Amino acid sequence: MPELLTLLLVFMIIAAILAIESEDLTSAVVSMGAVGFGLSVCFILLRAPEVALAQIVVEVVVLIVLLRGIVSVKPKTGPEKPDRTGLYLGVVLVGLLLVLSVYVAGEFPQLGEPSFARFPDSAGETYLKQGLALTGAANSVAAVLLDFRGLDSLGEVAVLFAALLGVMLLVRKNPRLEIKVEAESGPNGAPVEKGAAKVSEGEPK
Amino acid sequence: MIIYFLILLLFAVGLYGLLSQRNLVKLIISMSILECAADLLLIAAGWRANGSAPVIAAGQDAGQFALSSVDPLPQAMVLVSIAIGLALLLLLTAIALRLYHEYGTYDIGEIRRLRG
Amino acid sequence: MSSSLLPYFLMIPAGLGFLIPLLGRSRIRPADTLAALGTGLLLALSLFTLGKTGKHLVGGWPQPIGITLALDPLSSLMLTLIAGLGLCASIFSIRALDRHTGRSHYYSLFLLMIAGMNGVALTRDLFNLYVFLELASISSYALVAFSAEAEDLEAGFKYAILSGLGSIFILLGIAVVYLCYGTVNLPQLAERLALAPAGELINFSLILLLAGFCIKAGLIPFHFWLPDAHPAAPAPVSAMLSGILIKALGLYALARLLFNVYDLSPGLGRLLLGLGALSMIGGVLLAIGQNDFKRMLAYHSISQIGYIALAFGLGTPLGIMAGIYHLVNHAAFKSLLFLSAGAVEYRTGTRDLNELGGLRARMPVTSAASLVGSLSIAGVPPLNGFFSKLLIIFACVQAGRQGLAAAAVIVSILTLASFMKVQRAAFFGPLKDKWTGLKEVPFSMQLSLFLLMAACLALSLLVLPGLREQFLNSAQAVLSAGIMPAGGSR
Amino acid sequence: MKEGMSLIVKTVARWVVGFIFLYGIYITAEGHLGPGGGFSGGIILACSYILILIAYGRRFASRNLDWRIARIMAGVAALSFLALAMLGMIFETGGNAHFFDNLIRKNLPGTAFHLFSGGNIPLLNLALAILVLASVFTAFVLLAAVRFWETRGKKFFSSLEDGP
Repeated sequence: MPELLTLLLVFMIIAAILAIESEDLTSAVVSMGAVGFGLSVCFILLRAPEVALAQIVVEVVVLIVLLRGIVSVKPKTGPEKPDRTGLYLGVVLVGLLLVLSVYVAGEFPQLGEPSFARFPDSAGETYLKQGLALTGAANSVAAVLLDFRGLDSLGEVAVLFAALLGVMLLVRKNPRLEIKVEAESGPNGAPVEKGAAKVSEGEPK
Repeated sequence: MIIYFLILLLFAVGLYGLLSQRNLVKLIISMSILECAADLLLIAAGWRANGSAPVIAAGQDAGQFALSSVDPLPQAMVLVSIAIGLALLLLLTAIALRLYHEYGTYDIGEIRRLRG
Repeated sequence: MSSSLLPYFLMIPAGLGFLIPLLGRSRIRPADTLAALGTGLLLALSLFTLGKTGKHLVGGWPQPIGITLALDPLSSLMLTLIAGLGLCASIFSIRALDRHTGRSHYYSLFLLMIAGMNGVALTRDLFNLYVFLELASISSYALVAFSAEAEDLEAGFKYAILSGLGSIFILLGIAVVYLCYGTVNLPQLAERLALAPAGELINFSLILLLAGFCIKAGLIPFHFWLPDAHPAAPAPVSAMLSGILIKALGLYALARLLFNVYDLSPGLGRLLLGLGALSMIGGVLLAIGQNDFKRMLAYHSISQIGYIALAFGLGTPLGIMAGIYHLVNHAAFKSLLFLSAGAVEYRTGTRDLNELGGLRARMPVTSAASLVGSLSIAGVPPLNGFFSKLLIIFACVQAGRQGLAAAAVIVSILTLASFMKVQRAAFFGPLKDKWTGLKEVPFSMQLSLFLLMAACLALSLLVLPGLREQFLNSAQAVLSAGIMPAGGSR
Repeated sequence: MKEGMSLIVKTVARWVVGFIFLYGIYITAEGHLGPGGGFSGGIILACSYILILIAYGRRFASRNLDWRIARIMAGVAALSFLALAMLGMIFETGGNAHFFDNLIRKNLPGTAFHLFSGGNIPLLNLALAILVLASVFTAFVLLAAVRFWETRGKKFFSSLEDGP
């Protein structure tokens, strides 16, 4: 089992590198999808079918949104010069993180011995032992998500709602009620927001 | 052990992408890779070797189930974090699209007017 | 105490946030009214709970199983600040958004942001803290880009990416914590941390959490998003961001973790001290050269956050108390300054200090507000900023760090110089011809400026012994009491 | 009829979409009994709408699937999620009043492993599913429509500029 997981992780890392380094945006997005699907398979191997399902459907939606929304606008990135400072900062930070993780690697607990089993009176044990009796839900994850830790789900609902509101705010065509004067065009001759609000008067009541 | 290290490596790849790339879409992709790594670490923390999924079957003894199942708590947390990741991605996509319409490019180097 | 009151701090803003987009447009402008009423109600509730303690078991589940909301003097102080600033900002928004569309969505996001911050202030669960932190952050990303113009979108994207990186660090930190200790309940985690042998993994998780919260707080090596995000946001939002968001999500959460869970070690204290001193000095140096009013204020936010982090890093009771006091004061005067900058922008349409001049003659209230804020942030005696800075300097001296005390004095003088420049450039001096037709801002904006000015004056009373013991010392006791008690009442 | 994709895609989509929809409902409704739940179910439901949208083109979709209604649905679902969570605060008093109290289960326990068990967990799942369906669908429609920003008339985006 850990061997399979290792293989999958190596696959995911390669896909991630491809997603980040590929010149073509479409293949970058598809490689990202590969990472997501690999993750979903990892979840299945780690006995988390519910999370695997959520991950796979989210990955599908993300792929569709990115491909339909972003990549269809402009299929290719131009020849990019890498951002020097960012590159160095990235290399330094990544190096730091890797050094740190090598440093602490010896202390990571054994894979397959869940942390809740190592400590007495952990919450996870209670969820498993009494989840059905206390909440009536056979699926412990649903019991945790919506009953024991329902506040997390409220936060989740609010976050999704906030994201929806944010998307609606950001794609509105006329953010201001005034008549705009300047009509400049952006670089590459892309049209910049042409008919900005011909609402007759600037002052609403 | 090697698994945890590889997860951190995946995280490092995402971090590298986030800091070195200048394309808005690549930044969004890096963000989502970072989230993948964090989620996987959480799920791995709750895995029990040869464990079962945390769904009790009819007639199964609860005590027996608690000894053989994986931890449901990280799974619940990862579900929430997946939802949050989706929300963040939708918002970032909306901003990136609008930026494309303003500047005609996804390259942050070309559109950067503000400098912190 | 009345612990069943606590969920209302989440229910009221979240419920109104969900409700407002459903309402139509009518003469009474339901969005504005409901937002002001809701934040007013929250303020009343939080004033009622000020200084009290209580606990609410969500779902009725005992401590490690369910999520606990807990009130102590520190979190009630944060709740009061959030609600107070929320009220002022929502009153200010009524007219400040005159020229924008999408008002109801704005108010809804604003209330969801408040709900998120309230959740962060109340929760006793690490993962729940992350969820509410993300709620507040995601709402604020959308609010920063609210005007949806090129620069705002760019600032919003930058903010979302960098702050999102902070959130991911926090999530990874939580994952490492869970991997080692099998719990996300803060009291239980504190207990297990105290029992477990000190290892490198604790430090690893701590580094991740520290990096994440420092990004949220905008401390200096992690500050890149802040000077872009604050000017881009509408004035009430930047007042909220600078006044409370970076503190509730950054410093408050960090202080909670460091003091009450990880039991602040001297090394950690030094790290916080160093970050604080760096931000304090660097922020003010970066601020001096700025000509954009709000951008300059944003850099000053970094500097003042540095003061607070420095005071917390001292770790002494006096230091913590001074830090909390400065946190409260900074919320009042920085949001006053941002709102007056917003008022100037509302009438003149510009934030460039070189274009302004002599506004005092035409906008007396705004200019008085900005003067009060400037004197307060610079630490001029009768105002609140003076007392908290003085306490911070005392604390530095008491802890045997005279160098830092001197640095704090010098930064204070530089702040004064910087704000004198603003006053001279924008409000005093001859009135430019361009601005002769200018009028004072509408009444609702004046009202919130008045409220905050009164707060700036009144908060200096907190230094009096009786009030100090009731509000500040009790809040400081929460942090200096060390790790939080586990278990708890059922 | 040049809208959307080819006839084959449309036909297949018409057949498949019902199954996807049913599967989404199944995943949502059985969320407390097996792997699944409101979030996954909601996204599957949203996917069925997105499939129609992609296969039949935006004109058909804007006639038959109005995202403005979806937006209201999202608000109502979020409110009802909160209302379900508040039940315990409203109908219990004193020390018994708990946020997220599973009041329905206390009064109607149901039988374990049946659909009617778990009290308000299935109801919360349903509200979550509707919210996710509505918000993902709306966000997708809007994000995909930004491409037609210049050509698409005022009508489509104007309702975003204030409340419905």
